[in-house]
Amino acid sequence: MQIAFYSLMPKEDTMIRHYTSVIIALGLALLFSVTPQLTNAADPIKLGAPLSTAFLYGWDAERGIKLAVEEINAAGGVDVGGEKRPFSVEVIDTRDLEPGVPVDDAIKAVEKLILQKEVDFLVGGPVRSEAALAVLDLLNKHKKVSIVTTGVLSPAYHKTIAENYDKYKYAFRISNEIVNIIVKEMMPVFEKFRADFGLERVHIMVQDVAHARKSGEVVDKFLTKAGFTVVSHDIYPTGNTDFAPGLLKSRRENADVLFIFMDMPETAILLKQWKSFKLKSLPFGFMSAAEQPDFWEASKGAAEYAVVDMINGGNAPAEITPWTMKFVNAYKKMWNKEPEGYGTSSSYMAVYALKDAIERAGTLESDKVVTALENIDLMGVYGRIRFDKKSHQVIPSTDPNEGAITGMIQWQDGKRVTFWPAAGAVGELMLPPWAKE
Amino acid sequence: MFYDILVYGFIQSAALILMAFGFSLVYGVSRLPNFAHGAIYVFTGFIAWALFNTVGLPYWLSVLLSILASGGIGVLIYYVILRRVRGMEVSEVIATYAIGLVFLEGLRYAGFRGGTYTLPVASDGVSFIFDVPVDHQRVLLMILGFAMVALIWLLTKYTRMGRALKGMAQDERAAMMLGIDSDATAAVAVALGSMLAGVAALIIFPLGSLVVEEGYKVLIYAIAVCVVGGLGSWAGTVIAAFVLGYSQYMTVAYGKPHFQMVVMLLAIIATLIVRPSGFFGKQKQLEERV
Amino acid sequence: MSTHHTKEPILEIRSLSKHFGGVKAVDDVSLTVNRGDVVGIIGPNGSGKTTLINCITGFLKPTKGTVSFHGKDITGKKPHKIADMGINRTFQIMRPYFSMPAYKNLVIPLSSPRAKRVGGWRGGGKHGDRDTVAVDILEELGFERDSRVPYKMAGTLPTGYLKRLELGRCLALRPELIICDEVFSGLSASEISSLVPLIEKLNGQGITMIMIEHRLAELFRVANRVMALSYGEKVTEGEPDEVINHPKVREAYLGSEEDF
Amino acid sequence: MTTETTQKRRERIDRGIKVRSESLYALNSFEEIAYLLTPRVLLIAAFVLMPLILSPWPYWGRVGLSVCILALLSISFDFLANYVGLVSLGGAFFYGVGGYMAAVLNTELGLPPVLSIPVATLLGAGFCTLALLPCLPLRGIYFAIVTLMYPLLMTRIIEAFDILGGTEGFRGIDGFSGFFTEQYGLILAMFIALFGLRRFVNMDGGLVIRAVKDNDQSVRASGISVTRTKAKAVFLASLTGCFAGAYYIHMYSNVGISSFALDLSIMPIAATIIGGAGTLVGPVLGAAILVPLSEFLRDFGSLRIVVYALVLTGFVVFRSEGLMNYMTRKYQQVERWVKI
Repeated sequence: MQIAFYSLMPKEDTMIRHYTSVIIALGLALLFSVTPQLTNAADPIKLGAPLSTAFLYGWDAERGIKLAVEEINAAGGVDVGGEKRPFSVEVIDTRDLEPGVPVDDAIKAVEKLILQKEVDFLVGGPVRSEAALAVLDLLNKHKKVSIVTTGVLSPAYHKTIAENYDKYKYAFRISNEIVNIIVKEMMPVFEKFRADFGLERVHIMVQDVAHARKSGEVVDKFLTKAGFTVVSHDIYPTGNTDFAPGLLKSRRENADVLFIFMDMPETAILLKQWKSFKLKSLPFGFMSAAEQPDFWEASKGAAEYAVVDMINGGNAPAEITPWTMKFVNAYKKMWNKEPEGYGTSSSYMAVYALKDAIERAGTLESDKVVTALENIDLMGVYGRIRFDKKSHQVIPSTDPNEGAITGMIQWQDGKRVTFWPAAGAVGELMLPPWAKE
Repeated sequence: MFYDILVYGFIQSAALILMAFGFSLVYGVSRLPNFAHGAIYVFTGFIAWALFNTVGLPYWLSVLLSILASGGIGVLIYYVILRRVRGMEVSEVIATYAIGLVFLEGLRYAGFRGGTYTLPVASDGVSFIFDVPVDHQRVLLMILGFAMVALIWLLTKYTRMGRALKGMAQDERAAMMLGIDSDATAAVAVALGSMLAGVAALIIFPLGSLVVEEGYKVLIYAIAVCVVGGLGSWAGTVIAAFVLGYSQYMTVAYGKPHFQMVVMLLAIIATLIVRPSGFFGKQKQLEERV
Repeated sequence: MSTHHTKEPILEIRSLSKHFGGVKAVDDVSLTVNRGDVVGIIGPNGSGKTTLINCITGFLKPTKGTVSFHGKDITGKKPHKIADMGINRTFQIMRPYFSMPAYKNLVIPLSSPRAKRVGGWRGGGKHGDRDTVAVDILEELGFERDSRVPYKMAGTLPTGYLKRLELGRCLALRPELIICDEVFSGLSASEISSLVPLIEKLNGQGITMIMIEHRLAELFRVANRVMALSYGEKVTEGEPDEVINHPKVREAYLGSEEDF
Repeated sequence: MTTETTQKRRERIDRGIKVRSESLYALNSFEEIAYLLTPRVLLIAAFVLMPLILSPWPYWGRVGLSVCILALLSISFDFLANYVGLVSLGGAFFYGVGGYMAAVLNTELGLPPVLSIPVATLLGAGFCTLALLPCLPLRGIYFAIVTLMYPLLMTRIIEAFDILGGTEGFRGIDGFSGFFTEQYGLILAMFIALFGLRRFVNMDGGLVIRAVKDNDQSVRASGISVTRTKAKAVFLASLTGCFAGAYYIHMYSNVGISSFALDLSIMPIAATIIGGAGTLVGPVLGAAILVPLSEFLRDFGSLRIVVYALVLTGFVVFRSEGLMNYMTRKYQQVERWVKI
């Protein structure tokens, strides 16, 4: 079998082994790529945003951050020990939401932000829990403060920070995490389903990634304890596009609630197939695709009556605090659509939290900013923003004056209606008509 | 439960036939492994979407044009890439795989991301076979799957070009001596293979949404079916599609859905180790083993 | 032609057959080869000579029948195992290693387990040794030690030299039995005339040989027994002049009288 | 009264140097020694000085390390494809197995990097050779397809069975003590692999392996088992590949299913083809060009893959011999003035 690419076999006596000068090649690559670092007068505070920009949780966080930065710079910037300095944003594509979970790319992207772009703080990502956990070591190595706002739901994140505090103290998370979401937010909604409409047979469908698999187990445990019947528990690989078998099983077991926990865009396919099979169950859970305002038209109305947990409030119109609607309208004005995924409001708040902490710390020095962030108490878009001193996890609550609250919405004729928690709710949960027969 | 498996296993097999038939045809006729098969599959889907949404052509016209486009891409791939490296087996694989990568990652970079790109369904109705709900799109899939096999079978049986394709498959040099221009025939084969990939895309994509990752998956499924069935033997491909289609559906129905891909990959590796030229294909003893 | 007193059979082939589907390439052939013999195998093209050899040396698995060496059954063993026992062959289409010079071509067989075990030619030993041993073998094959030939790339050597190189590959393994597959074919008269004494010398050193040949004149100068094959069947076996006058053999080669 | 003029003519330097066997050179002037050694010295100097030159730009220092990692993978591919005749499209399999093995050794058994890397390399190479053993008899395209599937299968198995940390993989793997130990350990290993393999392919063991590529029937007729020879060759290639994987995870103290990613199978092929197939040094050159290029494009997400896939297609389709072979030819035509 002749080897194809014209391999010149080394002939012994005719050709003496030679290597060319690698210096030329290496030198070229270096000169070509070294970007000079210009420093201007009030040099900006650089924010690095490692986001999976190809996906909802990437581009919506990017828009949230940019909206906040623009507002802050317009209002004069950040007062760092007397000197007013603007924010600047460096976004890089980490690709970590793609199937195959390229954690490696995410780490290299964050490293590029820190070493080459020389950012001062990290906001937003990386988005996939596995990548965020992997980057913790990098944050420790380069002493960079990072506030994770989107994607990372796995409880392992704040547990790891709590367990080895001095190693990973530079990492914060301003978005909610699973254990709290399920226990404090989803279970009450399940109870509401059972109380109001008598729904209690649940079919669990989760994505094959750390946080989704974990939440599937936690929900399964709590539901069975609370007397619900878990009809089936399926795990789908990232990028799976055919849910027919699962839905058929659901139809056979006549499940009442289709509990979904997926952050991949294919959730749109799941809902489309659910609609085309005319199943009697009510889709409820964490479905990234169903969070976007234009999902209704993209799925030709397949989302009707789907109940979606937006993790952080303010991503759909609600009146949690006076700032909520101000944020929703500002977002609409800048990006001419309502806030999209659940990372929008949290990214927006993260920038403000950072501004608040820098101003109180009076310096950009990481350790001081960490302590400032630990003592933050800021009335934000989705309630009162405070961090747990040990685990750096935002303190959640169902009362906006106590902590950060979520926003449960239901798709009602093309609109995302926040119906839970009571504080800030703008509508009531409706039962799909076919469920009554 | 049994009818579920019967019907949906059948649909899964038909889908596999649609995906793999183009690949098998190209390899069967011209001994060219077209590893850009998955990329053409996805690319055709996106062309149809673009024609229908951005250009605003009626859906049937954009479907037609995109299939022609996929044929054009096939011819382009043959003349620009495959003709230069023909005969060097491994270069063919690497070259076509790399150009496939360019298509797929280029689409992703161009912004075709997220799950909101969908192709309209032929009709929204649901019909019941053995009281198992099957939406019309899937019924169409089954019909077209076998229509494609029959069409290709007829084409090779009764048309001049078809016989030329078959002749090339048996013995290229003999065919060339009989005046069949091997380049033109191979180009036609690759074009036909690509069009089959396009047709498959336009039938299967409406079931879900246009996602770039589908390209990688379709390539692996096509390789699995062709390898198990015997590279280049069409009958083998159809039989293997059923074997793999049902086993795939079984793993999903009974076991965990994410074992699907493990089954396909194991099928490829096991077949290649035990019988490299496949279970149903013509035995090519010396060619496959040392 | 060396005569041998003690008839010690070393290779016995019992009703060996090889069928490819319907085609009977070799059909029920039996043959006994004694130590020191030079057995010629003749027959028109497609009479199953090479297939028979491939079955003996393990490159093909016989459909029926047995091959035993020194009484031990070696039917269907892997080719490298049979070669390791001392049955070595040359190929009809020569198979040198084109990317290496001639003397390095012989380093390969010298690195084989048999060469290391038998070691008579200082086969084992370090890197350096094998090169000098390789040049020794080339010298024995008739290439002077300091001529350019051992250092030329195998790809540039003429056919006659490559044939000798094939023999060299067998010699490097200190064989008991060499099977030559049309060693004389494709050579000029002078090349053949220089090859015959070499074969006689090798036979003189006690190496048994089986030679498939079409050039009967040269074959009969070295062979002491001949077997004729036609369409896969054994026609006859015996002294060279007996076989050549056998009617069936003449018919196989020249076609029968009725055809004229 | 003819003035005695010294005629001069141009003569190729290497004309005088070549001698019959490749390990002896007739060197009769410093100029000829310099001619022979400059390429080698330049290569070594370039890589030895690299960490020092790049220390002011830490990011490019890390990229320099990635160049060495990819160089190791490319050497492994080039050796397998062009010296053994086994074209493996699944280079990431060696890399991933080495990586996971080192991660397990480091986190579960607590072996320090200086121990976990060599042990992981050996165990990983053994595992890879055993795994590929059934595929060794396959030829050309069959071997290519089967090896393409191995890394994908490993990813799916880890993901589906949730073993080895599932999609999370291992975290908190200890890094290297000093900055320079990290850099020079890798550079040293790369040189060992490069010069070791170059030396090996001309030794008897290497010749047998190359003979298998030239004509495996003839090797078989010489009493040598082809499968065992190929297994030895695969073991050698996977040693290099596993080392790269084991070393890398200590650099980033993390391993996940992304160490079986497609990138790690395709980039070594691209580096080999661009650098010059069949020369073992070519791939190192190819890596030195490809890695900075792809890191430079990292901000643009998947454009990075598009670019190097395009470059790979171009080089394969136009059947270019690769930089190394081209430069070697040019270097041999260097001439000098010689008095007659």
